[in-house]
Order: sequence, then C-alpha cells, then structure tokens
Amino acid sequence: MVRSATSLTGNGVRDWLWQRVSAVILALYTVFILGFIWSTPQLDYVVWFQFFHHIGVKLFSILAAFSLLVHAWVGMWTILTDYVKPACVRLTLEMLVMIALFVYFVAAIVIVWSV
Amino acid sequence: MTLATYTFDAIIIGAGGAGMRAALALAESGSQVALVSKVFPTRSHTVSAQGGITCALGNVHPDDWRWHMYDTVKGSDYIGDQDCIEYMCEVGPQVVYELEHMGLPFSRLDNGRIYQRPFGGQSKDFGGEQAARTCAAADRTGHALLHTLYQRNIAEKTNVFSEWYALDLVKATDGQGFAGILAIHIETGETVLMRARAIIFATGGAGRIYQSTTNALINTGDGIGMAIRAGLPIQDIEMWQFHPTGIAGAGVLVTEGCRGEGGYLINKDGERFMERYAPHAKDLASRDVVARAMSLELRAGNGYDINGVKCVKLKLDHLGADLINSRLPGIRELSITFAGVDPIREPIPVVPTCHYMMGGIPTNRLGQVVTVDYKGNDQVLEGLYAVGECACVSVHGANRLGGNSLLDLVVFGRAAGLDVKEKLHELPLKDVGDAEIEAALSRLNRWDNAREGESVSQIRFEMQKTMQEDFGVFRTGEHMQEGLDKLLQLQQRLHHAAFQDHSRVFNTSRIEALELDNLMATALATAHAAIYRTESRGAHSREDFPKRDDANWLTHTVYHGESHRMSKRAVNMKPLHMKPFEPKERVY
Amino acid sequence: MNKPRPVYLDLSKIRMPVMAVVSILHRISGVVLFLAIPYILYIWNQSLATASTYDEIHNALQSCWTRGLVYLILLALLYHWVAGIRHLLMDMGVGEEKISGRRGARIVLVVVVLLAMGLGVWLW
Amino acid sequence: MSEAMQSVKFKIYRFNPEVDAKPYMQEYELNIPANQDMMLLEAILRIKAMDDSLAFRRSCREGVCGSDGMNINGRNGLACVTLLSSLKQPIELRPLPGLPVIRDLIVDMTAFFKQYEKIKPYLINNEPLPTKERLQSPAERKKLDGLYECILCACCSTSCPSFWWNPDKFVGPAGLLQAYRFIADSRDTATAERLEALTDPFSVFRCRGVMNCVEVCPKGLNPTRAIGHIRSELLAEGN
Repeated sequence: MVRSATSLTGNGVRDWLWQRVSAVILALYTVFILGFIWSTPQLDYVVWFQFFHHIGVKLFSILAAFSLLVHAWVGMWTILTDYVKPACVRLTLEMLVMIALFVYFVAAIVIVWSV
Repeated sequence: MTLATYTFDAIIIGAGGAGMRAALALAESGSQVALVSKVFPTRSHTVSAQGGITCALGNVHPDDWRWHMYDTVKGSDYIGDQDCIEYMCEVGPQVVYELEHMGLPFSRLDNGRIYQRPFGGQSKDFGGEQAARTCAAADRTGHALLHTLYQRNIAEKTNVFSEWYALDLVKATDGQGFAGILAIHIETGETVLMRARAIIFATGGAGRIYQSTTNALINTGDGIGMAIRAGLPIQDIEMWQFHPTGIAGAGVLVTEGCRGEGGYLINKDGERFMERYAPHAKDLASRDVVARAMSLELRAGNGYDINGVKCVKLKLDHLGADLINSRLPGIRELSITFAGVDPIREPIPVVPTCHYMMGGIPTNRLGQVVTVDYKGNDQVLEGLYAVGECACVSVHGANRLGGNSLLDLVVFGRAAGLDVKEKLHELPLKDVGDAEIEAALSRLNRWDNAREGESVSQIRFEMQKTMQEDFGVFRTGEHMQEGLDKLLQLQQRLHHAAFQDHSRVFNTSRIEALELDNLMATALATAHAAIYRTESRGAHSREDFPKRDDANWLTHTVYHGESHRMSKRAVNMKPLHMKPFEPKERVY
Repeated sequence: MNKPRPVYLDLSKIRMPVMAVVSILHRISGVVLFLAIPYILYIWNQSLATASTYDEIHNALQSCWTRGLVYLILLALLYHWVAGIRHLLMDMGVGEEKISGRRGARIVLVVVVLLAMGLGVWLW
Repeated sequence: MSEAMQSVKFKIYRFNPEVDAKPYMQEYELNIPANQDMMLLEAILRIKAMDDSLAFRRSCREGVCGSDGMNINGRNGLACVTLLSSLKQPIELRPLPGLPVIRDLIVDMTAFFKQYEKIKPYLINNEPLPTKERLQSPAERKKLDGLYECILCACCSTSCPSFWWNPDKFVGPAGLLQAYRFIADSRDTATAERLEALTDPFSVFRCRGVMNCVEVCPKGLNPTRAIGHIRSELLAEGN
C-alpha cells in the first residue's frame, strides 16, 4: 500500500472511476458541442446564444466543466507524480494546477450563468 | 589476514530445489540460516526440470510406494542404496503433498487431484504393467517447484545471499571437520568468512564437463570440487546419465514426459525402433537403455542427418494440438525456438545428451556426508551434509529414473534440514585460525596474482571435448586412458592459466576461472572412476566389458582426490521395513 | 566505492512499440488541452457575451494564425478523444492481447489521421 | 579447408565502476561460419572468450531461468532465445533500462525484487491442512496458466514507463502478474487482503495500459490482462 495525500480521493480505485466517468461525460459533451457546430449550417450569434441558453445545455455544460476539473486533476496529478520528483517542486506545481483548475471551473460557471 | 566474518547456525550452499527445501525446514524452526547461491535462487538449474516428480500417490490407478521402490532399485541397476530408496519412496507422497500445500500449481485430474503421467521405468506390482506415477505441472514442474520453494522462503524470511560464490570449506583448527566456508560477494568481489555449526552442500550437478549437455552454464560441480579439495571422497562419479532426448545441436532437454504422453522415437526409415530394443516398455524403457539404443541406431546409419548432426526424431504430431498445448506447452516453445520445428506438425530431432550426475558426495539417509576409511568402513561427518545432485545418497545408483531427481531434491533437502534442526544444539561452532583461512584462500590468490597464462575458455573447451569423445554413452578402456592422459595434461596447463581482467566488481571471469577448477576436478574423478569400474552397469557402458559383473562390481566406487586412489564401498541392501530386492537381469 | 551507479534510460535508443507511441501521444495531447483551457474559456466567453464579441471571435478565426491554433487544439482534442475511447475499450477487456493491442493502437493512429484531414478540410 | 565466414558487428554497453567514469559503447566483431546461425547468448559467450572483461548474467541458456534479460537493439529480451539472424547489425546491447547498472550488462535488480516481495508471492491458506492434496478442478487450475510461468527476467517491468518513473511505488507488470496468480488461485484464502493492499493510487493504478510488457515478454505472458483482472476484482469488491 502506497499512501498518497494529494491524489483526488487518496484511493486508486476511486480515482480511476472518477477519471473514467468524467472521461465518458467529456467525450459525450465533446460530441454534443462539435456535433451541434458541425450540423448547424447557418451558425450565428443568436443561434449560438440560444443553444447555450437552454437549461439542459447549461446543466450539461456545468457537468462537463466539473468533469474537466476532475479529469484534468487526475491526469495532471499523474503526470506530475511521474516526472517531478523533488517533493517541494511537485507540491507547488500541484497547488498551481489545483488553483488554476478551480479558477477555470468558476469561470465556466460564470460564463454559463451569464447566458 | 582479517576477513569480514559472519556467523550462522547453518550455511546452505546452493539455492536449487534441495538447498531451498533444506533452508525452509530450518527457517521454519527459527534458526539463523544463510542460503548462499552464486545465482539468484530462481536461476538455479532445478528451474529447467520439466516432466515431473515421481511418487506413489495413486491418483490415476491404485499404487504402492513399494512398487516405486522396486522400479528405482531396478533402475539403479542394483547399486542404489536400498535403505535410502525405501525412505525416499515412502515419504515421497508426504513431501509432494507438502509442496502442493505450499502452492505448487500442479496440473489436475478431473476429480481435482494431482495429475500423474507415465514415465520411463515405471511399473505396477513389481515389474508389471506400465504405471503413471509422475506428478506434473504441465511440462514446467521444475520451474513451478523452484519458484514455489523460493516463495515459501520469502514468506519465512530466509537470509538469502544471492550472487555469493562459495569458494571452499575452511577446516576447523582442531582438525575435526569444518568451521565454515569462504565466500565471494560477486557484486563487490570481496571475500568473507562464514562460520556455522552445520554446512549443507546443495550445489547441483556438473554437466558442463561435457561439450553437449542439457545442463545450465552454472552446473560446474562446485560442490564436487570443494569436497575433493577438502579431502572428502566422491562416489560413483563414473555414472553420468545421457538423456535420450536433447534437441540435436542445441542440447536443450525435451522431457521424457513427451514419451509418457504417447510420443515415440523414430529412425530415418520412420521405424519405431525401441520396439526392437525393449519389446515390453518400448520408448518408456529406462533412460540408459533408450540412450544406448539410439546410439546404436545412429552407428548403424539409421539416423537422420541435419546439417551434419546425426539424430533420430521424437514424434508427437499424432497426439494432437490440444494435448500438446495443455500438457507439453514448454516443449513446443523450446522446439520451435531451438529446432525450428513445431511438434504439432513435425517430429523433433533429438540425440542422447549429458544430463545428470548420479555420483557425488556420499551421504547417508539423513544427508550427512560419509567418508570411507582404508578398511572401507563408513564414518559420518557430524555437521556436514550434502543434498540434491551433488550428493550420492545413493538413490539413483547407476541410472536415475525420470521424475526421481525432483523427488530426491525435496526428500533429502528436507531430511537434511530437519536433521540439522534436531542436532543444532549439540553441534559446536568450531574455531578457525589464520592457517586454515590461508589454505582455503591459496587457490583464489593464485588466480588473482596470475597475469600471464592460457585462457580459461580454451582449457575448458578442450576438457569438454575430451569428456565428450572419451567418456560418452559407450566407453572403452583404451580411449578412456587416452582421455585421462589428456585431462592430466590439461590440469597441468590449468595451474598456469590466467584471466586478463582483474577488477573486483562483478568479475564473472574470475568466477569462471574458479569454476573451471571444479569442473576439472569432477572430470578427473569421472575419468578415474570410469576406468576403474571394469563392467557395464546402468549408464556406464563399456565395450571392453559389456556385461554386468555382480561378483566384483555390485558396489559403489569411491574416488579419493588427493591421490586419485579408487576404492569400493558396499551398497546398502538392507531396507528398514522390507526384504531387499535381489539383483536380477535388467530387461524392459 | 559509493559512487552512484549509472542508469541506462536513453529514450532515443529504446524502441517504443506502437502501443507506447499511442499512449505517450495521449498524455501529450492531454497536457496540450490542459494548457489550452484558458484560451478555450476565453473564446467561449467572448462568443456568448455579445453579438459584437462573437463577431470579433468569428473574424479572428479568419486569420491564419488563430485558425492554426484552433486546429491544433481541436487535433489534440480529437486525438485525446479517440485514444481515450481505446482506453475505455481496454478497460472492458478489448484489445488487451499482443496482436489486438497493436491493432488497436494502429487503428487509433489511422482514425486520427483521417479525422485530422477531415477537420482540415472543414476548417479551410 | 577454408570455410566461408561472415562477420557480425556488435556495439555493447560497457561500464566498470573501478575504471570508467561513465558508460560507453564498445564495438566488437565476431567471425562465424557464413551459413551458421546461433542464439545471441552464444555469440556473447564467444565475445567474452576474446575479451574476458565483458560481464553479463546467464544460466540455463534456454529461456527458463530469466538471467540474461537485456536491451537488444532497443528492445528488451532474453539473449539465449534471440536468433542472431533476426537482428539488424550492428547489434546494440545495453542493460535493462531504468535500473542501476552494476557493471556492463548487469543491473541491480533490488527494486524489481522488492516489488515482487511486496505482493506476498506465496500461497496463503488459513484453513486446516488436509492429509492429502487440496482439491482443485482443472478449470480452476487453468486460471493459473499464463501467470505461474513467469521467470522474473524483468524484461517487462524494465520496459514499462510507469515503472521507470515510479520503481519504488508502482508494483510493475511482473509483480502484478504474480499478485493476480495468487488472487486467481482457488486455494488462496487471502484474496480480500491482497486486494486491499493494492487499492492505493500507485501499486496497480499507475498502469496506463501502455502494453510494453506484453510486447516484450519472452514467455508470451500478458501482465496487462492480469492487471485488468485485478482492477475488475477491486471494482467488484467496492474498495
């Protein structure tokens, strides 16, 4: 058993599950958005705005933003623990990533809410 | 001379099946054991054993350990010690169940019991129908056994000195027995003194004295060499088993289990020639019988010629892909790799190949080393043991039956471990002085100081060639004498040989030089003993003495290294619980 | 003799099987996407804020540089997506053998190349 | 008698800590009969006969003991089962990647074996011992095929990027194959403890499915699949 304080849940199975579930959500969201763009012949501001104005899309977007937070954290944490060995440097980077992801998440909510 | 010194209850030299089984018996009792091995334990040659481990479990048909005993005595051509064979066959089932309990992944029968297959020389009811008595884990039994034993030793936290090379025994200052060993830590090149109350030799075989052998490159007879230098006798060392089925050219072993599963040998006319030589047992006759028959076929020009190598073929293609893949997957792999032949489709080219050393350091039933005085009386050396291939218990006599070597390893490895455990408190930790250490170091110093000289590999090559040509399946006095003369010259040259690289860290050349001393000692012992025994028995087949001669040679031969003197030692014909098996003509 | 032992790990000399290539690209594309998040958020925000900011973004996309950058981000997204699907399939036990593993990895590469070409056609 | 000869070119990683400040590649040329093929190990043994300072491990020479794992033309494998003719020249030989080099082609495998020992590679069964063997059906025994055959050569773990970066935390493919060998054994009663010990984010989950282990295993075993099985059992256990 290897202890780890900084992983998402501190448990490999749960981290793994979160990463998979968030991946599926993001994969679907990507298809959803790209599919909309690709299938809309006359895309302009009004169509775009109304698309995101829909409450379902809003909720889906927030869900995706949350998934991104989780997915990116697990991924970046893995990468940092792989390549950055000095603990203080790694912890600093981990903190920066965590702050950035949190800021991005808040920003995404603000964007979605303001539509 | 101050050497770093370690002290233990017991030292075991060699971490193959026998050494690790002994270590386990001791480690379980909480003793301080040092398991000294020149390779990481799972690299030991036991790993290459394929077919299985023989004992009368009776899983396939009703069976009796006495039948197994009968077969083994007969297989030994009657110079196996019957008390020891009796012990081995009787405790065999218990020891195999222990292995199963440890986790050895045996193949299984439909009722969930351990799978058993027929092997050569096995009979029901004292020479009746073919028996199926060899317990197998597919065709990787040795691998499964060795790894299981190593795993148990991890669980018991045995002190493993992995990649430490045992140099020599160190005599006790009072001249009574041995105080310990000198060992080289290969990784650093440093030499240390290891002291202990008991020392167990489990150093394995020496098949590398021959040019063509199924043996690993590490099988250099280190125990035999050490024993000879320590003044200990070597028994029945003329008895070298040639396994019928080594892959032609490569020397890689193909298990007898192939024939147990229904495979058979064919000559270039496609004839199943073993029917002529052993009408009853056919391809499952004893190994010496099959190897001789093959050699005669090759001599008669009935062999195949594959790139200049004369061979016969082992036919398995009629067995079907399913059986081969489930029971003989490792053989298929080896055959494709080393012969370029898939046995599902084509027969495998094979030749008799040096395989097993029946002789070795004489011991009693407990694994204790026995010396023989001038009157031929046994003397037990307290605190010194030998188990496995380096020992001559003797359960194999003049010819070992397939599946009996793995049994020998675990039965006597365990016996020695248990005996040491029992006697540990009465065995003294002996004193050792500078003179004894210096004596044991002299050989190493000679090598370390030699800067100019012939190369080790050249002398080794010539020794192997000599053994191959003059001490093979068929032997004659004249050729053997020539061979001995060549060996004696080679030994002289060896005294002046040198290696070029004198660095310390993981210097494998240095180790190879020390190994060659042991190979040469074993080869010389073999030559003297083979010339001495003027009869044909088991694996020792003399064209100038083609008959077995029970009047003169129903006996062990004993080689005394200091003078190359040969003597005889009586075969034990007194099993503890039953009437002895009297010598009969040996037919299969 | 306590000098540190060398470790041989020259990645330019160690041959990487196609599975390893697909895997490392998955990681690289992930990092690219992580780094691109602020930019994506920026575009997203601008495109939704007002009609004029939408037009700004739309016009910016006409420039070769911006379009190239967006193409790169979308490429990373496509790659991460396709290789990610392979991972999810492997989690279900598909493509875990030597042969099928190699095949799966090659399929990922081929699909991504095709998608990348399609994406290029669509963007230009 | 003049036999046609061919020369085979080698470049071999050399490092002797007593002499060399750092590792270097040494070139060798070996002459062998033109129509002859051999295993790579045989060729290296012949090179050693010319230059006895070259160090490497070897034992069984038939691919079952696992001694002579090395990096051959960039790929991990056993020298004793690699045909010379299958290799592009010059044949470049280097030690197994990612482990400290003791000398030449010999690496310090301590970290590798430590991970192996960590998974408790021995049968645990707390039930009373039967007088005979424990029963196991052929179907139950079959689950051990593809697992117990491992020879601990370390070709897999030392080709695994996750093991390169985390040799102290990630058990690695060889260790995990053995972990599953005991989880899958119907005779083992410690499955729950074994799984519990593997739930952390590193031991098993550092496997990224790169499959280099499967690519190089000289015994054709599949650690990736075994790791997948462990993960499934962990999920089923709800850890």
